[in-house]
Amino acid sequence: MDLKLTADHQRFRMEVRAFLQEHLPEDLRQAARRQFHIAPEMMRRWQRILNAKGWAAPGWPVEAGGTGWSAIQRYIYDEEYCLADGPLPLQMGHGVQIIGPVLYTYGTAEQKARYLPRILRGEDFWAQGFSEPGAGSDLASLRTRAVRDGDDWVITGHKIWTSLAHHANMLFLLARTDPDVKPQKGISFFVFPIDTPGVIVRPIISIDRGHSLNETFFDEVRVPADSLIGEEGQGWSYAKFLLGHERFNIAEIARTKRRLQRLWQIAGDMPCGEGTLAQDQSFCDKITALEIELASLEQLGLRVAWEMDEGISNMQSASILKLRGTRLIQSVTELSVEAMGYAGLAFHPAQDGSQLSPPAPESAQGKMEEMLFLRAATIYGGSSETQLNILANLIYAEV
Amino acid sequence: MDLKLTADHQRFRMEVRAFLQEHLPEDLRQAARRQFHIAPEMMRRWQRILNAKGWAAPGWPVEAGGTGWSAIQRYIYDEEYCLADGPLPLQMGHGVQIIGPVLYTYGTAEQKARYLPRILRGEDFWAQGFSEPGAGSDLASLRTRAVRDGDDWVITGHKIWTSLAHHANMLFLLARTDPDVKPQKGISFFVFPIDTPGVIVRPIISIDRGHSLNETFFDEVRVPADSLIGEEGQGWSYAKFLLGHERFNIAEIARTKRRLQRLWQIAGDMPCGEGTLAQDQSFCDKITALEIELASLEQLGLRVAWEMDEGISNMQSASILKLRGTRLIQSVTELSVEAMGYAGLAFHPAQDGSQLSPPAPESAQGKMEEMLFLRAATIYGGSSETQLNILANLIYAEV
Amino acid sequence: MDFSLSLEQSMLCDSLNAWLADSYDMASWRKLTASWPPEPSDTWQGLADLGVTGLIIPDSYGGIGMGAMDLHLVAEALGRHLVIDPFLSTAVLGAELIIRLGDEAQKQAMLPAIAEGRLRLAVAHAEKTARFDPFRSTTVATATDDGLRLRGEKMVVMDAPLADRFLVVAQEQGAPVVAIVNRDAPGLTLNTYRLVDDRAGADMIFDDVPAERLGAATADARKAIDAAFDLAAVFVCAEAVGAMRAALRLTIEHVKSRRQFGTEIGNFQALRHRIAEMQSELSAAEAMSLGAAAGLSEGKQDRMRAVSAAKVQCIQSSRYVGRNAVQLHGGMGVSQEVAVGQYFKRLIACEPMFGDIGHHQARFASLSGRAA
Amino acid sequence: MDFSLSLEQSMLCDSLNAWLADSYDMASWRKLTASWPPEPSDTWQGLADLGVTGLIIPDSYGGIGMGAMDLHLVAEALGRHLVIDPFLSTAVLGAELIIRLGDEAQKQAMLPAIAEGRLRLAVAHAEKTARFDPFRSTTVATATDDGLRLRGEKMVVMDAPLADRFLVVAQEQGAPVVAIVNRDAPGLTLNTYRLVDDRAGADMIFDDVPAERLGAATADARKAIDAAFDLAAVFVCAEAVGAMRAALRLTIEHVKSRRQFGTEIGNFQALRHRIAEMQSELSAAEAMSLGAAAGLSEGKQDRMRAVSAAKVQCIQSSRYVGRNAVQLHGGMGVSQEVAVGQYFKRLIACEPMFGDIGHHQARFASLSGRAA
Repeated sequence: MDLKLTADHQRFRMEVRAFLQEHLPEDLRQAARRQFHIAPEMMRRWQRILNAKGWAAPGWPVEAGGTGWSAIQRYIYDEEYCLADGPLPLQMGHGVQIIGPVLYTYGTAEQKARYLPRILRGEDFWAQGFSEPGAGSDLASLRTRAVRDGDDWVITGHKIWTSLAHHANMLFLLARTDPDVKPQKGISFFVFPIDTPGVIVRPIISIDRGHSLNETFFDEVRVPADSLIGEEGQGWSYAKFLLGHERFNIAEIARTKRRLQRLWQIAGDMPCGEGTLAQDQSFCDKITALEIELASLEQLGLRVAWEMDEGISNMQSASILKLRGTRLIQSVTELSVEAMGYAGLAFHPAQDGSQLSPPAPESAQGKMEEMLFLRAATIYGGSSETQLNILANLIYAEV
Repeated sequence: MDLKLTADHQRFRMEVRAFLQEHLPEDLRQAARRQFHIAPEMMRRWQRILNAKGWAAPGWPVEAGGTGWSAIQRYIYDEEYCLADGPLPLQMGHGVQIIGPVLYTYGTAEQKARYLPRILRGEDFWAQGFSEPGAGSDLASLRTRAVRDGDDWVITGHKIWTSLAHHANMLFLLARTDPDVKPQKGISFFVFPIDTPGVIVRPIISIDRGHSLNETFFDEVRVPADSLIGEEGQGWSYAKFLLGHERFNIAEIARTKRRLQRLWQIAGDMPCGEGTLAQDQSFCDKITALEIELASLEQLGLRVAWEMDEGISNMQSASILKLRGTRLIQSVTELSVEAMGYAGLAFHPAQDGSQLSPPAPESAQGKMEEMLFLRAATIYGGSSETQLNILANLIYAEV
Repeated sequence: MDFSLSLEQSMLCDSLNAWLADSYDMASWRKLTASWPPEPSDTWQGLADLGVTGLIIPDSYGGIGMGAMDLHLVAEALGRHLVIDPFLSTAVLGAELIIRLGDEAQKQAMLPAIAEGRLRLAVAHAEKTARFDPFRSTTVATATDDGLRLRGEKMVVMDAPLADRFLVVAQEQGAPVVAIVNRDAPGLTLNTYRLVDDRAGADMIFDDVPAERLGAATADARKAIDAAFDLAAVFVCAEAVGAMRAALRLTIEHVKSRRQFGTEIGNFQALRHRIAEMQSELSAAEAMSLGAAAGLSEGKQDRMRAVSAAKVQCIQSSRYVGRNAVQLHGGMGVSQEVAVGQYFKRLIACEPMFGDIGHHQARFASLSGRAA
Repeated sequence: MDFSLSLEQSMLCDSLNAWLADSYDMASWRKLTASWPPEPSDTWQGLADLGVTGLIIPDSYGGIGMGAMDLHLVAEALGRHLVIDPFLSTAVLGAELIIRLGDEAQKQAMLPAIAEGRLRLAVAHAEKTARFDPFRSTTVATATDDGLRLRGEKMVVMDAPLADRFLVVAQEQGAPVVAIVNRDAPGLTLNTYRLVDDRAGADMIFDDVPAERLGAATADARKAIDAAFDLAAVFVCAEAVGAMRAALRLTIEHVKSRRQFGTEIGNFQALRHRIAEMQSELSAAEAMSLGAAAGLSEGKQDRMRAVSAAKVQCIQSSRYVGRNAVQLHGGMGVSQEVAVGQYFKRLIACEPMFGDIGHHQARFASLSGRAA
C-alpha cells in the first residue's frame, strides 16, 4: 500500500497547470465562474484549443484519438482543470464523456471514423435521450420504440431531460426494438442528426430560469440502418456500461473543491459585524465541516481512480461517490447562498439584464442560479434514493 | 387564539415550585442528578410525601384519588418538577402512569378499591408486561396465552423489557385469550402479584451496566378470575388507550430542559484553552441549536396539552412529540458526553465503587450512563421507525 | 391558553382563503409574475377589500385593529398562495413603523390609505456593508429647514418597483432615523430586478434626496425599528409555514399519483418516512412560529428570544421540507413548469429576511440565560 | 499510488485475523472483561508472538520495522475484535515516544521488551485542567541529581492498571518532558476504574515521585509528542473503522434474520437505506483514515491537516454507524448480552482520544489555506 502520488504524477500536474495557465482563455474562466450555462460558441472554441494540444478527450484511449491517460491522471487533470475555472465539459454536450466511449467500444470502424474526429474537433454537439417522462429511475420501462422498415428504423416516442438538445446537431437515444422480451432486453442504441424530420425539441426552463433541459418528441423519425450502434437489443447493457464512470463525474469532487475556495472568497467579501463573514466563527465552522467532508471524498475518489486503473469494478464505491458527492455539491452551493445574505435574493440570470450593478460581490455571481439548478444533482444520473437501493442490494448480496 | 398561560396558571406554577422547594428531599434531588436508576426505597418515601400533599397521581381524576389537574397544569407541574431535579416517576414503577388509568377507566369498583389507594400510597410497585421477544413493534403478534380453567386463568409465555420487575410486587400484562380471532382481537389484560408461582424474572443488564430491565417467564401461572381487567378480548384497545399519553411522557420535554441547563453547567466546569468549554463558540453553537429545538418542542407540547384538555385527539402530534422528543434527548445526552472529553471515559456506576474521586466534575456525574441507557428512547414506546410509519398512514389518510 | 380560532378569525380565514383560491391560483400567479417590469395588479385592491391590508391598523385609522396572532393566520394563507403583492412591506413592516413612530398627521395620511389599498410602501433597510443590522446603516440623513436630505445606497429593497413611497432606515448623527421618500423624489435612482421568488426588488441610490422624518426627532426610532423588524420576522416565519404546507401537500399528491416499478412511489417506505419527517418539521416550525407571534407582546428579552428561535426553526424546517419536496418530485421538481419549485424559491427567499439562521442563532444565544 | 496489500501485509493480516478469530471471539472477550481488577492475560503474549507488538519498532531493536499503513491494518483488525490489551499505549504511543525521544540505553531497555511482550506501558497525558492539549500539563517535573521528581495529577490513563511502567507527559520549567515512572515508584497513587468500553484506566497522583527523563534534556519533546499523538490518533481512527465494520456486519445479519409483519425486517426500504448510508459512512471514514496514515509521513502541516480531517470524519461516521447499529437491533441493542452495544461503546471511547471532534475541527480550520 502506498497512497501517495508519484513524482511522475506531480510532473504531470505541473504540465497540466502550465498548459491551463497559458491556454484557458480568461473570458471562459470568467464565464465558468459566473454562470452555469455557457454559450456553445465559447465551448467550441475551447474544444479546438484542447484538440490542438491533443487533450480533447481525456478519458479516451490513444487509438480513438484520446490522451490514453490513466484514471489517476484524469483525476489530477480534472482537479487542475476545475481549480483553473475550466468550464464544465458537459457544456460542450455529451460527445466526449458519453457517446464517445460507446462509439469506440461498440461502434463499427465506419461509425468510429465518421463520428469520433468530429467530437474531438468540437464540430458535433451531442444530446442524449435516455430518460422518459414518468419513468424516473425505472429506465428499463422505456416506451420509445424503433421499428425496422426496410433498410431504415422508424422511431416514435418521447424523451425528457435531453440536456442541451437545443444546441445539439446530433442525438443518441435508447429505444425499444423488441417489445416481446423482458424489459431490459430488446432495447437498442441509436445515433442520428437532430434535424432529422420528425424530431421536435421543446425547452424545459429550470428553476434557475436557465435553459439547458428539453423534452424531445419523435414522430415516426426515419433513420438509416447504420444509426444503430452495436448489436440490436444490447442498448441497455451499453447504457449501464456508462453509468459507473458517469457517477464518478457527477460527484464533481474537484469542482466542489473549487466551489469551497469560492465560498471562502464570498465569505471574505461579505461584511459581518466589525469584520467579514470569514471571521465569523460560527460560519467558518460550517465551511470547515464541508471541507472535511471533501477531504474524505477526495481520498475515496483517488481509491476509485486507482481501482479503475487496476480494472477493479467497485459498484459500491461508484454509488457512494455519487451519493456523497452530490450531497456535498448541494451543501456547498447552499452555504454559498447563505453567505450572500440579502444580496442572494437579487435574481439576475445573464440573459435578463434587468439591473446594472448587482448587490452581490463578483465572487458570488451566479451562485444562486447554481444552487437552484444543482438541486437536480441528487436526481439526475440515478437519484440518491436509487443509489441507496443499489447499494443495499450490493451489500446484502455480500453478507 | 391566545397562547399565553393565564394568571391562574402562573399562581399554580408558584405553588408547585414552593412545594418542591420545601418537600423534595435533597438526597433524592442528588440521586436524580447523578444516576439513572434510583433505589425503590427512596422512591417509596417520595411517593408518601406526594400522597400527603394529595399530589400522588397528577394525571388521575379526583374521584380516583388524583389531582384532577388539566393537561396544561400537568405540563406546568412536570416542568417545575424536572427543573427541581425530581426523580423520574417511572422509577416508582408503572403504577401511577400506566396501570392506574387502566384501572380507574376499565376496572370494577372492587378492583379500583383494592389497587388504586395502594398505588397512591406507594405500597405497590407495578411492572408491565407488554413486549415479547422477537415481536418488536408488532405488538399484535404476541404469543403469551391465558387459558380459562374453572375460576382461574392459566398464563404461559415470555415477556421482555419488563422494567423494574425485580423491584415490583405487582404485574400487569397482555395475553392472548382467544387464538381464533384476528390478532388484535382476543387479547386480554391481566393483573396479579409477581410472586405468583410460575413467574420467573431474569435480569437484562443494559449497556450502561445498570439493571432496570428484565425478561419475565410465565410457566402455567394460575391467577384468579378477577385478575382480568375490563372485558375479555379488549386488552389491545386498552393498551392503545395508553399509548398516546405515554408518547407525551416519553418525549420528556421538561426533563430535557433541565438536561440542557445541566449541559451548560458541565460546559462551564470543563476547562478548554484559556477558559471553559462554555466560552468556546463552536461548542456553544451546538448547545444553542438544541435549545432552539427544545423551544419549538415546548410550543408543540403546550399545544398537545391544550388539545388533551379540549378532548381533541391528535395522533399525529403524539407521534411527532415522541419522534422529536426522543431524538432531542439523545442529542442532549450525547453532547453532554462530548462535553466531558476524556473524563467521560471513566465508567463508574454507583454500584461499582471502583474508584475514589471521579475525573468528571459533579455536574457531569452519571451522564455517560444516562446517554447509554437512553439509546433506548428511540426504541421503546414505539420506535422512531414505527412513529414514522404511523405518521405516514395518518398523513396519507388526510390527503 | 387557547389554540382555537375565534369567530372573527374563522371569518377572516374563510373569506381570505376563498378569495385566494379564486384570484391566486397557480395560473393567476403565473400571469402575475410573467411580465417585467412588474405592474400593479388588482390583487392589491382585492386584499384591501378583504380588510387585510388594514389588519394591524387601528380602527381609528380605518383598519380593523387585529393583532399578531391574526396576522400569523393571514401570512400563512399568503404563503400558501405565494402572494407577490407588497403586503409585508406595506401592511406589516411599513404600517407598524408608522403606527409606532409616525406623528398624527403622518398616520392620518398613510394608515387609512394602506387600509384602503391606495398606498403601497417599500422599506429600504439592507446595505452591502451591513449584514442584517439596520443600525449599521451608512445612509446618512441630514436635517434641513424643510425636512431631511438623504445620501447613500440601499440594496435589495423588496417591492420597491411597486411602491408609491419608501420608508428608508438611515442614520442622523449616529442615531437611527426612518425617512419617508416619495417615488419621484429628485436624486433617487432605482435599479430594479426580480427577486429569486419572482417578487420585485431594487437597489436604491440616494443622491441628496429630500425626505420627511417619520415621527418626531425625539422619538425612539431604534426601539420602533427593533419591534417592527421582529413583527416582520414572525410574518416571514408564518409565510414560510404556509409555503411549506403547500409544498408538502403538492408532494404528497405527487407521490400518490406517480407510479414506478408497478406501484405508487408514495408506497415506498423511504418516501413514506420522508413525508412523515416533512410533516414533523412543518409542525415544529408552525408551533414555534405561533409561539413567537404570541411572544411579540412579551418583554423585549422574551420577545426577541422567541422570534429568533422561530426564525431558526422555520429556516431549518424550510430547508428540509423545501429540498425534499423538490427531490420527491424527481426531475420535474427543478422545472419552472411545476409549482413545487416556486415554493422552494419562496422558502429560499424567506431565509435572509430580517436575519438569517446564523444571525438569529447568535441573537438567541446572546439572550439565553444559562441557568445553573 | 497503490491501494493493494503487499505480500508482507497480506501475511500479517492473515495471521492476525486467524489468531483473533480464535483467541478473541465474543465469548473470549466476555471472559477477558468479566473480572475486576483486570489481570494480565496471555493474549498480550499472543500478540507479541505474532510480531505486532513490535510492528513499528526497528529491526535493530527486535521489532519488524513496518510503517503507518501496516499499523492501520493491524488497528482495524484489533478494532473489529474489540481488543482490550494495552496495544495502543504500549506498541503505538509508548513505542513511538521511545523511538523518537529515547536515548540508546532506554531504547535497548524497552523496545525489545515491548516487541517480545515483556513490557506493558501506559502513557499519562490527560489532566482535568487541560482538555486535549498535553502541553497544558500542570504536572511538574523537577530535575535532581539522580533523575526527575514528579508532582501533579493525571486522569483517565488508559491501560494504567495493566502497565509495568508509565510514560508521563509533564513540564519542566515550562517545557514539555516525558518521564518514565516505575509502577512501584514511591509517592505514586492509582485510582483504577473501568473505562466505558471495558478497557481499564486510572487516575494517577504523583507526590514527589522519582522518575527518569525519556531521552536527552536537549531533545525536542514537543515535536516528538506531537508526532506520536498524531500516530496514535490515526490508530484510533483505524480502530474505529474496524469497530464500525463489525457493528455494520452484525446489524446486517440481524436485520436479515429478524422477522416482523411477515417479512425480514431487512427488507423494509427504510432499513435498507439506513444500511446503505452506514456503508457509505464507513467507506468515507476508511478512506480518510487511510489517507491520514499516508499523510503521517508528509510535512507537519499536511500531516496534521490529514489527521484532523480523519478524526472528525471517523467520529462523525462512528456516530452514524454506532447509533444506527444499536437502533436497528431494537431493544436488544441496548442489552449487554448482545455484542453490538459493546461496539457502540468502543466507538464512544474512541471519540475523545487524542482530540475530539471540536478539537480536530478547530485544528483543521487553523491549518487550512483559504485560497482565493
